[in-house]
Amino acid sequence: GCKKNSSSSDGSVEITNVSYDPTREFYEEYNVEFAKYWKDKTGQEVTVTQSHGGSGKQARSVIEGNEADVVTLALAHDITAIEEAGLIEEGWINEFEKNSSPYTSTIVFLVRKGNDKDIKDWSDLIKDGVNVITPNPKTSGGACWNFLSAWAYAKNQYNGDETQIKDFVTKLYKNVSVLDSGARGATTTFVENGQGDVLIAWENEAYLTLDEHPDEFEIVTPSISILAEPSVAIVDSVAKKRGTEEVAKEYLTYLYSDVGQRLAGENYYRPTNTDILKEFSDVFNLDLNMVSIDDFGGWNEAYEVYFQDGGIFDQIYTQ
Amino acid sequence: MSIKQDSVDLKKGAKITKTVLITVSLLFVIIMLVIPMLILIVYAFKDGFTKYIEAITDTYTIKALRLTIIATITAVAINTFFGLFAAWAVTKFYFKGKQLLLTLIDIPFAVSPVIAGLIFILTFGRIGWAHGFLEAHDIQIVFAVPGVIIATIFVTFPFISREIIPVLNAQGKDEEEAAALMGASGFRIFRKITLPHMKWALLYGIVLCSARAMGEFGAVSVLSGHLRGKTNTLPLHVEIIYNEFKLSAAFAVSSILVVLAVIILILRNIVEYKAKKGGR
Amino acid sequence: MEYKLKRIKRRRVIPGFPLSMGITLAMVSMIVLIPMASIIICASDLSLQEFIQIVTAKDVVSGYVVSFSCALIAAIINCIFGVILAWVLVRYEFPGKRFLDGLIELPFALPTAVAGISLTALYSDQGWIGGIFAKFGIKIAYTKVGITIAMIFIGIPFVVRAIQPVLEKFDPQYEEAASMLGANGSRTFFRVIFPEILPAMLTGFGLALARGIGEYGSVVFIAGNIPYKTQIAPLLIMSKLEQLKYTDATAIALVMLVVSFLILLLLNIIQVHATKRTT
Amino acid sequence: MYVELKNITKTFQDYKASDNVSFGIEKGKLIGLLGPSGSGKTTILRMIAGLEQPDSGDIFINGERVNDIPASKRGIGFVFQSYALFRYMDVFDNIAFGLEIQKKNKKEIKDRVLELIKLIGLEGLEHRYPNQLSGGQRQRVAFARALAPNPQLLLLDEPFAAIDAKVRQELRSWLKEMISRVGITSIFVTHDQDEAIEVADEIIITNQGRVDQMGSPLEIYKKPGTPFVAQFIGQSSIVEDYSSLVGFDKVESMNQAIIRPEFIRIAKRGELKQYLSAAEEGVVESIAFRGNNLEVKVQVNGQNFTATRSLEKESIQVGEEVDVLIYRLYVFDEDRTYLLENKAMKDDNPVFI
Amino acid sequence: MYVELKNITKTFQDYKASDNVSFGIEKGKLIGLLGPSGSGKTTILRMIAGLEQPDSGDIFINGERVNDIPASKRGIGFVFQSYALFRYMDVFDNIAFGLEIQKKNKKEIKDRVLELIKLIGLEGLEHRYPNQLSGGQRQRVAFARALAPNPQLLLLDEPFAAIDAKVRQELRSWLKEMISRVGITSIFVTHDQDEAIEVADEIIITNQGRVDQMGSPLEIYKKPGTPFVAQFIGQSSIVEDYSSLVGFDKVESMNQAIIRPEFIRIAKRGELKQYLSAAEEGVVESIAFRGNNLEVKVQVNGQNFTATRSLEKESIQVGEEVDVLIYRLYVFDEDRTYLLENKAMKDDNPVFI
Ligand SMILES: Nc1ncnc2c1ncn2[C@@H]1O[C@H](COP(=O)(O)OP(=O)(O)OP(=O)(O)O)[C@@H](O)[C@H]1O
Ligand SMILES: Nc1ncnc2c1ncn2[C@@H]1O[C@H](COP(=O)(O)OP(=O)(O)OP(=O)(O)O)[C@@H](O)[C@H]1O
Ligand SMILES: [Mg+2]
Ligand SMILES: [Mg+2]
Ligand SMILES: O=S(=O)([O-])[O-]
Repeated sequence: GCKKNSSSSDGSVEITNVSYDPTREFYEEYNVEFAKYWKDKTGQEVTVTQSHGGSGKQARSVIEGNEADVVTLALAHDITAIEEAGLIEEGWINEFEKNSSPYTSTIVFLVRKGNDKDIKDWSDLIKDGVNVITPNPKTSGGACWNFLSAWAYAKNQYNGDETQIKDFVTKLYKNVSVLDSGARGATTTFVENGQGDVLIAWENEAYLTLDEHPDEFEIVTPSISILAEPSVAIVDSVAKKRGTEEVAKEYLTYLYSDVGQRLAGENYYRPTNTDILKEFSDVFNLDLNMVSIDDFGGWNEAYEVYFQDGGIFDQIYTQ
Repeated sequence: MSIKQDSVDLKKGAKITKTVLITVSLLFVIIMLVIPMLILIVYAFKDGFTKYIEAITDTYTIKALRLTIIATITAVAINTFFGLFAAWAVTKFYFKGKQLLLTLIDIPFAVSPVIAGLIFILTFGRIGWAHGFLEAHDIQIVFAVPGVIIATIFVTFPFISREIIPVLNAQGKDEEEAAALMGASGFRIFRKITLPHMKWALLYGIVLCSARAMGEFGAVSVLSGHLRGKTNTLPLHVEIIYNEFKLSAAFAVSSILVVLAVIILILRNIVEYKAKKGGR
Repeated sequence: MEYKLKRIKRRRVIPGFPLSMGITLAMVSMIVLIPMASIIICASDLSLQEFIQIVTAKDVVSGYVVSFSCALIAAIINCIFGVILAWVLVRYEFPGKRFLDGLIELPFALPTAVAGISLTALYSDQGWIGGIFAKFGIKIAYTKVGITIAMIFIGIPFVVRAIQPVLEKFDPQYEEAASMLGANGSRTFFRVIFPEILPAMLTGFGLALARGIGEYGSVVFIAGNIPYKTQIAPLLIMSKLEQLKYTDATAIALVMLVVSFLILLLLNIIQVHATKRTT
Repeated sequence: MYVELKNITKTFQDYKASDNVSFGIEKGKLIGLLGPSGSGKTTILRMIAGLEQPDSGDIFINGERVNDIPASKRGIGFVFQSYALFRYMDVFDNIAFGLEIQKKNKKEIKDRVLELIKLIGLEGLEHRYPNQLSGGQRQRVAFARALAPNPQLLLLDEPFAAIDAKVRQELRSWLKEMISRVGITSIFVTHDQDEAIEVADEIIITNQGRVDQMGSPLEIYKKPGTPFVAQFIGQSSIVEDYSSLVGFDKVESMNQAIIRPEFIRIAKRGELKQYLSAAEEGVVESIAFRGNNLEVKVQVNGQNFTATRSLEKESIQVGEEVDVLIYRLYVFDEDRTYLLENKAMKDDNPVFI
Repeated sequence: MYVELKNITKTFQDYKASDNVSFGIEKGKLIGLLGPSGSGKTTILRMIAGLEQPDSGDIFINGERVNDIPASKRGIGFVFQSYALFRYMDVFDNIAFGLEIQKKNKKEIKDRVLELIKLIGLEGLEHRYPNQLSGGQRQRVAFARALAPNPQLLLLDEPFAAIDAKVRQELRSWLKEMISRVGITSIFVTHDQDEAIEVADEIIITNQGRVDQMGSPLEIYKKPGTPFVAQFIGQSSIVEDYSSLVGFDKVESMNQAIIRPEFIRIAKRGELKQYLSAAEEGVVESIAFRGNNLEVKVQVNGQNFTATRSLEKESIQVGEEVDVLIYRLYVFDEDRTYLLENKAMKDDNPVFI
């Protein structure tokens, strides 16, 4: 138990960024860039300690005492949970631009090369004999986005008829053979262990897989998907205690800089800066029809309705 | 003549039983234990030897290895300390509630690693009842190295005492009584009489305890916070690189653990061999 | 009065009782009891009704059932192979025996996550073994069979190491006595040897069972985690935690703890009984 | 009295292992604690040693009350039933252990240990480990180890139990001689009456946690104080209807009698020159060779008696009619015994040839 | 011959546990295999049972060579030294075990077991477990269990070793009686000469893997075939210089002699009415009470002899001068013994009072 004052006199500072699974590669590069930037600006060495895991689990560890200066999680809901625990000040969502989401992503399908089952859209996922891999929304933030995308598609398809939508989603999850606890686990199950015909995945995750295993998989973009907005925030109480507020704030702000935005794009996250997004138009399908979390009444309501114990997700399994 | 035949058949029967049982054992061990290990090695070298070396000499890997070794050594030291005193108390004295105490010592054997992690979060975490005190003294336990060590101690808690207690029980306490009667101090009795008797069991316990401590995943995972280069033990690091799609690197790092495990198991065999020879 | 006091301060011949007992109790309290008490403290926020409601929720019960039934089957299989392995290791000489003996503890030493990953790779329908079974339409990984296999993997050392010393100590006179009475090998085994190793086997069985029920790392990879089918109880605890429902998680954990504790207690009682009968 | 126990009581759970035990032992004596298994012998010994605390009562050694003196300070040597030799020390170190604790110097220790090793006749074996010794040798080492620190009192718990019959015989004489040579007050426990009789100066007989009798072997043999002692010591058979025998009248309240082989003389017809009227007539039931004499079973009026007959005498046959002269017997009730002499032998006028 | 061993040899590692052992046993006899520890008794028994294979030689039971018949098919009952009662079966099940294997029906089994339980006198204890029985009771159960399948031959390895002294005495007679009642050919092992003498019809004496002598107890006692037997059987002391004793001349090549207590008569001065010229003068060295007589050690011309004296005779004191009459002694060389009578007793003219 030694006193932790992170900005020490010798001109170095240390911050901890607790993030979620698919952002590893991105932050690994970003931290290097930011350290350069910070050194130039202040002359101080900054070391960023990374932590990755399922988004919900990561939020929990912060609530339980994992001393993160900043959190960069999969969904606003997880950060709200930290806020409710009193570690982040209210109004964090407006602290940075674009709802504190420096980059976004969406949900796509990853299928095996040749697309034998001829999967083009959500409706193909409920066909008999199609084996779907997606993680469990109760333990994975990414999985929530997956679920909501499917829901959005069905809502559009059945004109909001609740029973039919539910029926659709139920059928879809009946086709799920492995419900991993995290997004990465699901990817491994699909890619390495060869389970399933289609993986519902983060867009960035899908591209990463293509990089790692060229010529083995294809990406299929559905007709409707969701705008996934991973959020970032300063954990005020921790940063205050450790005297890192300034660097933490700068760390997140710099994500919006051109450097940060480009880096996000290179890692297959959609930059929120529209100019830079356009630079990546050959990568991303910019015409994709995307709903947003606001269409579900915001995260708090969506979580309550769909994922809380006894919520719709539970119901489709108890039917 | 028919009698002779009979006896030959019987011997043949015993031989067949022997062959069948040995075959079954070998198959079981190969399928359940050897092949999983083999697969690990195969995957580890899938990307070639240089990649392998790269993976195991990565700074984070080395840091994780260091933490693992620190946690293991601390856990072994503390559990040995505990095991010796507990074994002494339990085997050399009669007292009420001995059975209950033994059961309590055994609890970590039966507790799910997830729960093992959870209990420390609930105790020392921000939501735990001891948090106020820790906060006031600026002590960080969970999501820091102490937490990793405590969790490791917990899951390996019974290993050493459980190895020594039966040996001391079988020995009885006559020799200690004889020595005490001559006025020997507790420490002297322990060093000269009890320790030589249980040293092989103790070593065996230490070996098992280190094996288990090095491999602990579930409990540590719950309270480590996965801080790269800080609270990641080797098994956690394996999970992380596995999740980074570096399958082969993950298995390469796992192979360090396998090598350590194999070294430990070889040690175990040596210990056992010596014990049998020395015990007579 | 003075006399009474003296009697209470009972002298023990071998020195070191207060010290060793003190240290033992202090450490058991610090490392086991107090942290475990946190579970109860946390769960005590719940009323009995709420508690019952949580631990009897359909998905929770199904989690228990999956964990328990798989662990039970795994423990039973481990008993069968554990007895065979212990027997082979004690009674026969053959090349590679020391190697075989040394391997038994491998599951202790291998990190559970690594084990889980390897087993999944091995038993998925693309894997070396899973592939063979897949040809016959049998799925292993992501089914209860897979969960059971992972539990067999982690439980086997408990059973073998419990039985081995008993068999080693077993006086061959009992077998000779049976054979003098005309009994053949299998009869001697089942009627004479088996009852002798039964208590040890039950100990191993109990430990393997308790470990299996609680196992997370090696199982979670190979389990399909489909609610009501392949979702294990520890995963449910995890999932409650993700939702920050600590009381729910602790309630479920408490039930598992009590079960584990009861299993251990039962084992200790069986042991005490068995030693009573034989000494 | 060198060692004295006063009203010692000790209960294990609900079992009274010592029930108001009192006795005193003189300095320099070798005492045998004799009793059947479970009669509380070990418990008494362990309480004297301080290995067990009595529930009530006092123990005095050399006039001092030692109840509150810890075992290690009582200056007592103890030889355990299973010897409890330190397995991981050789003979020398075992014997030296007690001396090292007394912080004697190296030279002194060595001299004393070698002297003891010589005394027990194990020269040359000082660097053997206990498991390389025979039972008898181990016993000797245990004895030497207990003696090394010059205790004032030596306690031995079944010192011969773990040794085989032939060797046991030798060790008994050896131990008796050793103890008398060293001149140390000693108490040893045994459940074997022959052993107690052979070795001890005085015997204390325990029975169900109580002390039934204390006295010299001959005293106890000749005047057993309780029916239990009468039966426990010596070979004996019970006579249900002693008053039907010639020369013995019924004693008030004493319904049974005990008879020993040496109380009976079996004589060929015509062999008996005296006391003929005091003898009964009997038929030989069986004859067995017993080491250096014959054991003869005879039936007299439907009751069976066992007697011995010397090999040197004229042989008798099974079925032969013989004269059976009973010299005496013990009659007893619940807790007393009396020796009854054959009255008819006194009445009968001796006839000399 | 019912059981016959011909030139049996058995080596463990490099140790000859049986060295060219041959003997034959008649049907219905109770044979004692007697010898010191490690002399190969158990090995012989186990080879007969089939639990051990001889390296060479033949074993015949009832005329049939059984070397290749497995233990379970030889129809032999075996009582193990530590009984090896099945700990998890009660008395009834232990005894029934062998019958169940023979696939007898329930009723038959029950009848036979109850009959045996009655025979061994354990009625009412049939549902006790072995650990709830005393040593003697366990021995009886082991005996009944071995007898249950009606074996043709019963082997017992040290049947009394685990039982305490008092009970052992009783069990010996009990077992002898049982075996003669059942009429089964039996061999039992013991290292206790008293036990062999008391129980066996015939004794086989083993020594270092060889059979030294076989014969009835009395024969062996009276005519020991080898020096080993002479020393092993009966209590004896060695006389270095026997030719210096009155009445004994030096026999060619025989340098030492063995003497037994009953070969010696110790008489108070004036007590000896006969053979005075054949007696030596001696001094009483020590007197010890030995159960039912006194053991007296006397010194004669610098040599020590042990003799016994009846309690009924007039008492003598340590230091008293006595007459010592030696009736006879055994002289021996490497492998022969001869009985030598006191010549002077023949020469001396008897004097009757
Ligand atoms: N520590 C103990 N706890 C409970 N009961 C005991 C204990 N020690 C002795 N006893 C009981 O006290 C009684 C007397 O025991 P003790 O050992 O003194 O008998 P003993 O005469 O030495 O018998 P043995 O000849 O069998 O050694 C026995 O019934 C025994 O079971
Ligand atoms: N399985 C074995 N392996 C090696 N040596 C053995 C074995 N069994 C017996 N021996 C040796 O053979 C010799 C004879 O042994 P055996 O058991 O027949 O003696 P015994 O006369 O029965 O002795 P005891 O009275 O001690 O039981 C001993 O020296 C013993 O050490
Ligand atoms: Mg005792
Ligand atoms: Mg033997
Ligand atoms: O990292 S996830 O929360 O998307 O599993």
